[in-house]
Amino acid sequence: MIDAMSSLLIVSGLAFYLAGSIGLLRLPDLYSRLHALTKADNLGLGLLTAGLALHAQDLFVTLKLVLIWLAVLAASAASAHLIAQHARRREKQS
Amino acid sequence: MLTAQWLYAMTGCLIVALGLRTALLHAVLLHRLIGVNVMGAGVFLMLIAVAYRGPGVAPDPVPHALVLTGIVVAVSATALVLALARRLTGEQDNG
Amino acid sequence: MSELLTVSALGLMLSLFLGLLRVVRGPSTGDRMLATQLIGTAGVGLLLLLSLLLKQTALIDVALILALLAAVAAAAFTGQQRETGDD
Amino acid sequence: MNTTAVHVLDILLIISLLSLAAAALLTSDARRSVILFMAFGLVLAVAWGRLHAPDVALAEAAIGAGLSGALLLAALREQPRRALSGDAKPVRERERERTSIDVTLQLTVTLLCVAVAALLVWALAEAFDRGPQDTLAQAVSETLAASGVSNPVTAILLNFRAYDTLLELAVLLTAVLGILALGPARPGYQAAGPVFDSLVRWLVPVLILTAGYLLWVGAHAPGGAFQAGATLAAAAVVLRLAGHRTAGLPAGQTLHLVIAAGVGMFLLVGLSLLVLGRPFLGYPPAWAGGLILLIESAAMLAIAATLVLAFLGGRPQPAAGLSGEKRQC
Amino acid sequence: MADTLIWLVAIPLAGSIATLLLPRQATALVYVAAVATTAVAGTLLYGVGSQGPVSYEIGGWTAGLGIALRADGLSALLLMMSTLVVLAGSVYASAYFSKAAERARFWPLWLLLWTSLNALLLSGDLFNLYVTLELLGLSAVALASLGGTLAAVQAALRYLLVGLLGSMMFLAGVSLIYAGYGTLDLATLARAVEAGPVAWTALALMTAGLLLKTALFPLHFWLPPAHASAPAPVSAVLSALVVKAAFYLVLRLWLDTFADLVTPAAANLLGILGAGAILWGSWRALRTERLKLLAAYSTVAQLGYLFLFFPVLQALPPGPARDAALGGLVILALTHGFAKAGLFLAIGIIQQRSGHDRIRELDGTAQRLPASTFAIALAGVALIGLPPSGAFLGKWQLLAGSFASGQWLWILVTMAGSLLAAAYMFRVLGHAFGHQPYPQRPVTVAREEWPALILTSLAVAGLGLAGAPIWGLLEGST
Repeated sequence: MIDAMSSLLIVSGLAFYLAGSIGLLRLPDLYSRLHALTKADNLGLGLLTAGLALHAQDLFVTLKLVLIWLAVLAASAASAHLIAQHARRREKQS
Repeated sequence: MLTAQWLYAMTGCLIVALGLRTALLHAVLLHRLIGVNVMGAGVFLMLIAVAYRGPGVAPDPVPHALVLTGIVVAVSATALVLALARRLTGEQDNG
Repeated sequence: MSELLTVSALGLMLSLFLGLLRVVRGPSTGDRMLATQLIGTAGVGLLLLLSLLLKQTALIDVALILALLAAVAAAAFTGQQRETGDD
Repeated sequence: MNTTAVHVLDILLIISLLSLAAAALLTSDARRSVILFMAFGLVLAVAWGRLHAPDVALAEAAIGAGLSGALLLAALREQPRRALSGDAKPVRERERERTSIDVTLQLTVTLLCVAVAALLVWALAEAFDRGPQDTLAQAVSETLAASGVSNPVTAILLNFRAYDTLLELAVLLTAVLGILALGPARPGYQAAGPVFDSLVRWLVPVLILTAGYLLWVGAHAPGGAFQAGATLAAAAVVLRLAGHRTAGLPAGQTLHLVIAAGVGMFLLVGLSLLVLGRPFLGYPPAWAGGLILLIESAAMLAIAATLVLAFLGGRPQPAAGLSGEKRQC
Repeated sequence: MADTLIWLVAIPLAGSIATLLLPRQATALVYVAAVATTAVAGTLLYGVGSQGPVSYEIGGWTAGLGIALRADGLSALLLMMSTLVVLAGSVYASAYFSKAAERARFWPLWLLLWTSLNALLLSGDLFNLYVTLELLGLSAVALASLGGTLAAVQAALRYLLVGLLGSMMFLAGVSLIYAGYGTLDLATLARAVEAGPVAWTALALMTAGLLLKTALFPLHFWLPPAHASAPAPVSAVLSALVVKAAFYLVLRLWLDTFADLVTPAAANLLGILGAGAILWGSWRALRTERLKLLAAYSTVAQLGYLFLFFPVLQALPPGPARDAALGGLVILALTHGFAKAGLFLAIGIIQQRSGHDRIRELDGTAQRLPASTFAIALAGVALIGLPPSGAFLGKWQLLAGSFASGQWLWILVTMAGSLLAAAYMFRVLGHAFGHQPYPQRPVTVAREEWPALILTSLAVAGLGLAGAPIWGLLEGST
């Protein structure tokens, strides 16, 4: 049961990852890429860590997995914000 | 002989050559610095591949320790290069 | 289960690989940074899968450091962007 | 784990490594090169993990993929784009005049590099034919019990080959003294916006906690002073990026005490043992674990301070400065 | 006795930290460290002379698992030379750097450089040698950039990048050795090594890296600007000791560890590069307008002589003739160390007093700074190789060895090099002794002039007389 749950989570995480990277390649401009990517890889890693957490032997490992997810979430939120802000400033200038 | 060991070691050789070429040929300081760093990464890859003993077998820890020392030495040298370069551009701006 | 993990690792590797194309292609620095972030996230996922596959629990720590330092690198990049105002 | 799948994974990793290295080295734009080099470091960390080298992977994740990139980016921030990427037009015209010489030179150097690669492959082929050279690895695992720690890499770095690590800390000290002698730090960053601040508020404590964890875990699992020091340095780098001028570093002689702490503690322990009639750095087995942790704690602080100073690019300026926060455009 | 080895590394390193933490007492601390190290180096030299080679296993771990320090006649002699040069340089520097802030930056790095020199000469482990090479390179660059001028920083930067490239190549060689033989200990390796791709490639890579660091022609391009733009005491140590440390390693690897692999063709290649260095370096020294550049080009040339010994040693069968040639090589290296250090120190005084080092405008220096001019003249005697200098003995052995092995080319090159050296040194002295009235005092700035005088006198008189004991010490090493 746990195995099935975990497999489902991992596979759906993978799907988001792939969707994100294909979006990054195919979408026309920085903005749309930004939006596609931040959603996709955050969700992808979130599902993946959730899937792996089901296998974790102890609480400490689970904690680390959660921390990893949070770190990636925060990094991408902050950088996406700043990249977008920066790009907007450039657009205004030109 | 293990296929993985062989593959990664050969990659290390190629990366050494790539880094060496840039370090020797490129006119721009920053690129030469990155070239030396990439060359170092190639050497490290060779060492770690040599240490690999296959799945389920503990690798040789000695090259791991050597590479750790190498990484720290490389980052110190990189830092000094960048500080000198910064001083250089500062001087040129003033003079 | 192991097969599934292996296939997932391959899928993540593929995702990393696609990010690679964007890093090399650009065109703007923002694009490259975004793609580097994808490579980082995929690398984190890959390390987590490898830690199960190779039975190396320490790789979870590696993934943690990679995730934290990716945040620092993103901060360094945007901090620099803030200052110079070009790309 | 299915072998074919692993080979596919290996080959994809290798192609990524090679193409990132080539792309980072062949581009003429400095900033592009730095970002590609950071991506190269990221993939390399995964490769170390794949090759069962978690200690190295930790260091690469912290230093190679993180701090080296931050260092290079900080250097780029300050230098005008032209100076670093070197594609101003007059230079290009001058280069056209010597194209024929350049082509010969490029060809010679390229051939030389191909020769180096071929020699390396040839030599490694012989080395692998001889089979794995395990005498030293065996000696390490047989003596591990007497080393005071159970992680073999830490045992080598801080006990069997501790002298290497002592000199390596001296290398770090030399680099930081060289940097300090060159002048004051770069001007600080502007205070950041709210999004960045919320990032800082939780990232810094998490990084500090993680550094402590890595230091402690190094005795029996991958980790140790270098990885911990780099993580601690990352915390200070984030502080600096958020506008803190000194990035948490002390001033004056206290700063000197911190950067010399690693070598100093190492030497103190080594010489005390020598005076007590033991070999230099020959820890008594019962004390080895404690002494190693003591040295590693000092080393962690020194490494962190050194990396932060490298990021600052010089001695941090006291806050009362007049023009420190001036924007550089 | 074996403890001396670790003290030789520990004292300067501890001194460096002490000067960093106590900048006010720094000069006194440096004197204490320098005198203590000299005493220990003397003890080691005496011990090696009376009891033969010594070794010390750090941490008590057997060499291989751990790292061993080793000293034989060759390393003990070079160590003594470098100790005396650094001691003289320390006395000189305490007066040369007049501002306290300058000294506070200088002393810790100076002692770190000394640490790395001693550690390199004593190390018995390949990877440890890589770390000492990096320590040597970084501390040398940091010191060379202390001049602070644009030229100094630019030269230091190039020096650093070349040095890094050299160490990376060395490290690649070390990695191959570990892959093939599973050891890093030099003594173990010397027993295990056999001809084949691993050993050949490793030796080629390590040698290439070291030749870059020792600035053998045509890889010398970085040396003249770096040595000429550094502060005088730093130039002295860079030219006298730092390049020689890399040369020492080449010598160790070729004559000791990998002795069985070296073919006549390889040795001849080094000889030809050495000959190129002698002719090119001497010619550039003759043509240059600045005294410091002259001294730096002369270093390129003098290193060439040391490499001429490789084909000679390779051709001579083991026996008294080969031992004599090896002794000649060591004496030449020591003489050059003392003479070149003294020369740079003397030039530094002239540069400080007259504000420039243009050779054409040196007229009257002999009257104003007679002691420094005398030191330059003594250095000239040693660089040309006139009797009774040690260089005379060294070159004599080089000629005798070339004669015995029928390698006439080296004889011609040595003669031509000596003539060129005479020409460039007399050009300087001709200007320095140009007409100006009345000397006032023979020695004008004692703390700066005595070190230069003593070093050059050692090169001319001391080593000329110390020939026999040196040969005695070298017996049994390499």
